[in-house]
Amino acid sequence: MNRLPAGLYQPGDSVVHRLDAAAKLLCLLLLLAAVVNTAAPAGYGVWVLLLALLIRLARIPPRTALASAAGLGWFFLLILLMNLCFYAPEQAWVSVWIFRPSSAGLLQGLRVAARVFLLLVMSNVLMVSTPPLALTGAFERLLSPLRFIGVPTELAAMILSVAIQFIPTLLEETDGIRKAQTARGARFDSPNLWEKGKAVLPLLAPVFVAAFQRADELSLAMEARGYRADIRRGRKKYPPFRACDWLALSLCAAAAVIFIIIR
Amino acid sequence: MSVELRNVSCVYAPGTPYETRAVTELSLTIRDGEFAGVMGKTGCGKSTMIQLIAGLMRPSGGQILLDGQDINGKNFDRDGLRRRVGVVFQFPEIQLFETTVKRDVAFGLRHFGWTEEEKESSVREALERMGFSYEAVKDKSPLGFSGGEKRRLAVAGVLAARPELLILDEPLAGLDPLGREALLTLLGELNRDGTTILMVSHDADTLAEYADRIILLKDGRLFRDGPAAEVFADYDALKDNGIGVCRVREAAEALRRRGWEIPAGTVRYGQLLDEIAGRWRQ
Amino acid sequence: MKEAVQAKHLVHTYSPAGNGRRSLDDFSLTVMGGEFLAILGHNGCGKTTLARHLNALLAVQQGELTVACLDARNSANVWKIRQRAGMVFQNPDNQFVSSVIGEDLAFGPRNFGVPEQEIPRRIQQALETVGMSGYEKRSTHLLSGGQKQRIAIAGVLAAEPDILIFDEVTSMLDPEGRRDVLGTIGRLHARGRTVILISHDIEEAVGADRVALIHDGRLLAVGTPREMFTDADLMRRTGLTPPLPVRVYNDLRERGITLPFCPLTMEELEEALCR
Amino acid sequence: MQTISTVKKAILTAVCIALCVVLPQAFHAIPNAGSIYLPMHIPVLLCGLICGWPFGLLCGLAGPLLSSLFTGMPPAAYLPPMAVECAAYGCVSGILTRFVRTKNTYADLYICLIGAMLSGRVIAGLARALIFAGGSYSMAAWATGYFVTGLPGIVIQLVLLPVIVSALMRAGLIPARYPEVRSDG
Repeated sequence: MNRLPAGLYQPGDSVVHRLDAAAKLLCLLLLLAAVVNTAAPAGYGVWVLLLALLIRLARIPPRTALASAAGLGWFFLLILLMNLCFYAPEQAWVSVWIFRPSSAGLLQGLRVAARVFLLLVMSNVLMVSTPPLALTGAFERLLSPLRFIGVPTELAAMILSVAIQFIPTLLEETDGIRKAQTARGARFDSPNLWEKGKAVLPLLAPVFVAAFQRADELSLAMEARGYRADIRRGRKKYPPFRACDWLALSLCAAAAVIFIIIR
Repeated sequence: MSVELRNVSCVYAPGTPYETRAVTELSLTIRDGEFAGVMGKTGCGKSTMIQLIAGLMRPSGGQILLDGQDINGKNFDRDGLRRRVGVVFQFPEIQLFETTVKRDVAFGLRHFGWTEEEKESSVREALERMGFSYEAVKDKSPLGFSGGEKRRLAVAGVLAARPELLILDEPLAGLDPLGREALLTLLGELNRDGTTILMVSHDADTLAEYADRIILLKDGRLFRDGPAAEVFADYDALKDNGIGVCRVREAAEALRRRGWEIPAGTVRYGQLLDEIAGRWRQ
Repeated sequence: MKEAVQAKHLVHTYSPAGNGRRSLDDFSLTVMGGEFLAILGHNGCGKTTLARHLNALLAVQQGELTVACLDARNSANVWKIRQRAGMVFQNPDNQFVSSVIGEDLAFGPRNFGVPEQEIPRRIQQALETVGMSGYEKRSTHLLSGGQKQRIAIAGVLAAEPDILIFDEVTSMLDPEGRRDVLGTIGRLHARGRTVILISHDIEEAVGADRVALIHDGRLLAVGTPREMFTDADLMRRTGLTPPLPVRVYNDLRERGITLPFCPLTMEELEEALCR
Repeated sequence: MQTISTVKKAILTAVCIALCVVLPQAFHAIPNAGSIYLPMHIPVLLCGLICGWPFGLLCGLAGPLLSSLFTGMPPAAYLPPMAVECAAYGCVSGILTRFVRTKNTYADLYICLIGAMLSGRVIAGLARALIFAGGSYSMAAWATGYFVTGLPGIVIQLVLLPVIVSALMRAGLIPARYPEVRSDG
């Protein structure tokens, strides 16, 4: 049971699966920029087609790809209503208390909802086609230039790597503590708000104490292995982008440029 | 308290790629007042079995009966189960969290409807059983003690409820010889006073010495079940199936190979010594 | 052969005022290069405090200590000492910095400034030594306890230390894991490494060159396993249970049977009884 | 006062980030607990309090991110506002803990926590309003709404965090904030 959770990732062997995670993340950012800058309704039609193509390429079942957006129906409704009622108060049809619905608002609401939908499905395709570990690595890689403005990116990367390494251990340990306290008669729920807080203490306090103990031991082990926060260590080498990564990047960049110019 | 497993199966994460059968069609009975040792390789289903008996997990099939009552049945008293069955998990010291030893040891007693005096006397008894002076430790923080002491405090927290069935998962791991000795003596005493004990351990010598019987699991199924003398009789065949080193048995076996007539069921140290002394005098 | 470790009159206390209980008290010990020394004592006797001195994780408060001919009192030597004397800890889950084995093994060499192109060779060699070649790309959390501990050993080996300190490395493992790890330690000693094994399990020390017994922060005695384990009085004072053959010898003597010699191993017990 | 070394702060931050992934999963097993307890906030606040603002900030950003990547919760749509909110908690609690010194550990704790939780909720409300409401004057409404619905969570966290901090101090895992005046010498 001591397993690192895989999030939404589903193993596969498609072109999209095989792209470098950092390249994929960059592609996503480019596509997001393009989507946000799309104004014409026809543009959104094009996007839906492109998205269908992408899902096809990634060989992800459409149901999986759309799953993240499907559960958010009420959320889209909310976006629509908010924009409908508040976006353009000066062109309102009627005015009820603070609500001032307008057709410009309706259009804007549809636009925002479409954007959010596209963003969600696109990021979902990324998460379904890339292992979480590779994605974390991609974040590290893309953020590593921040070291030039004095951000300790290597330290941050080390912290992330240690954090991931601890996830399965702590998951198992937390589950063990929950069971141990249940066996001792702990009940983690209570109707009263103040008591509710205290009810989870038998779980939370030991989890933190155990986790901090582990941190203590690991930091000692790291020092024993020669770690020093104050010196530069050899930097992690990332594999260079391959031809297909560059191709994907240039396609996305082209899309971004086109959509931003045409709007 | 008697325990009966009837055809119990347990599957983790059913229907996912990670589906694992932890326990398969397990049937066994532990009699009231018995001291049973549970052995098996890591991942053989020992932990799942004790969690099922303690009612911390639901089986996917079969029944678990405590004193003849199905613990997953509709009318079963779950709160009573928590009181009557005590579980000492592996490295139980991490479960300590209260501000004082007294509060921590009394934690399990909150829902029993006991009076303050009853609680206090139970806490006092549990702490003294574990070798602490009640007055000296009751107001201290349980988190400030040393590793071995914390282990004893955690066990006291389980004993305070006066369980009829005590389940222990590797209670000796990490203890030094003095700590082991003290804990084992206590378990022996509790067992004599009528507590049924179910102890998971890799330590074959210890279980041979203390347990009335050994339950050996393999791949989630019952593999061997009987007194240590019987189960360890085909020691060499079992070595790769999760029986740890039993030195007494190894010594006896070595002497048998040399032509000594020592019974194959020699698994306790005293037994071995008697046999050797007996043979030597001849 | 040169001394790997030389401790003279070490004193250490954890309370800041320096007046608390002494975890190490006038502790002197010499470990020769290439030796397999086992340090035994019950929990809280000062074993771990000693181990942390040997790796410069604790600074010398009083007394002298040289590790691999480096003076531990000189703070400039701290990093050199850590490179020469590697340490493996008790809990296999609290020693990894990455969930990818290869990344974790590269940690030590990178810290010690080993050139990047040299690191893959070191990783290969370390994995080969612990018998886990081909595990670079695997994930740490899918390993068994014994395998984790062997990877932890490989992580220390990748820095190529001369002295290896094992602080209760088997106490959280199952019998199988324990056997694997002890086998690995034995192999490392056979290949010429200085091994310092800290434990409270006497059976692990039977194969050592020498055994040091610690009690209340003091060195009680040091000598061959035979000298130490057959001394009933010494065993009682340290709170340790002697190995089974020695117990048999002692208990038979109490029953009026004296074996020709005191056996230490199972083979010797057979020998002593079947003469 | 003892201080914590950078290495140890880094690793404490790492476990706090890991707990941001683990705790919501654990609370999942307790019926309808996740939405009330907001379990991800606890390690972030703690990280800020113990390790200071840069580490708290990292924990607040990385915790929700890793949780989203490894467990799918929060879903991508909620990740940006949640990361902003948690980053604010970690950062503000870290800054406050440096400047608030009342000579009483618990008074300090409560001030830092309340300060961090209030500002975090306001910032999160603003972030959501900015992202989703297209920047109209409904922003204030969003922010207040978010703030009010978060109140029970604030109460619960005020109960939990001081106890956890005190447990960590008693276990000797983090240094006491003020040198203890011991009566027993």
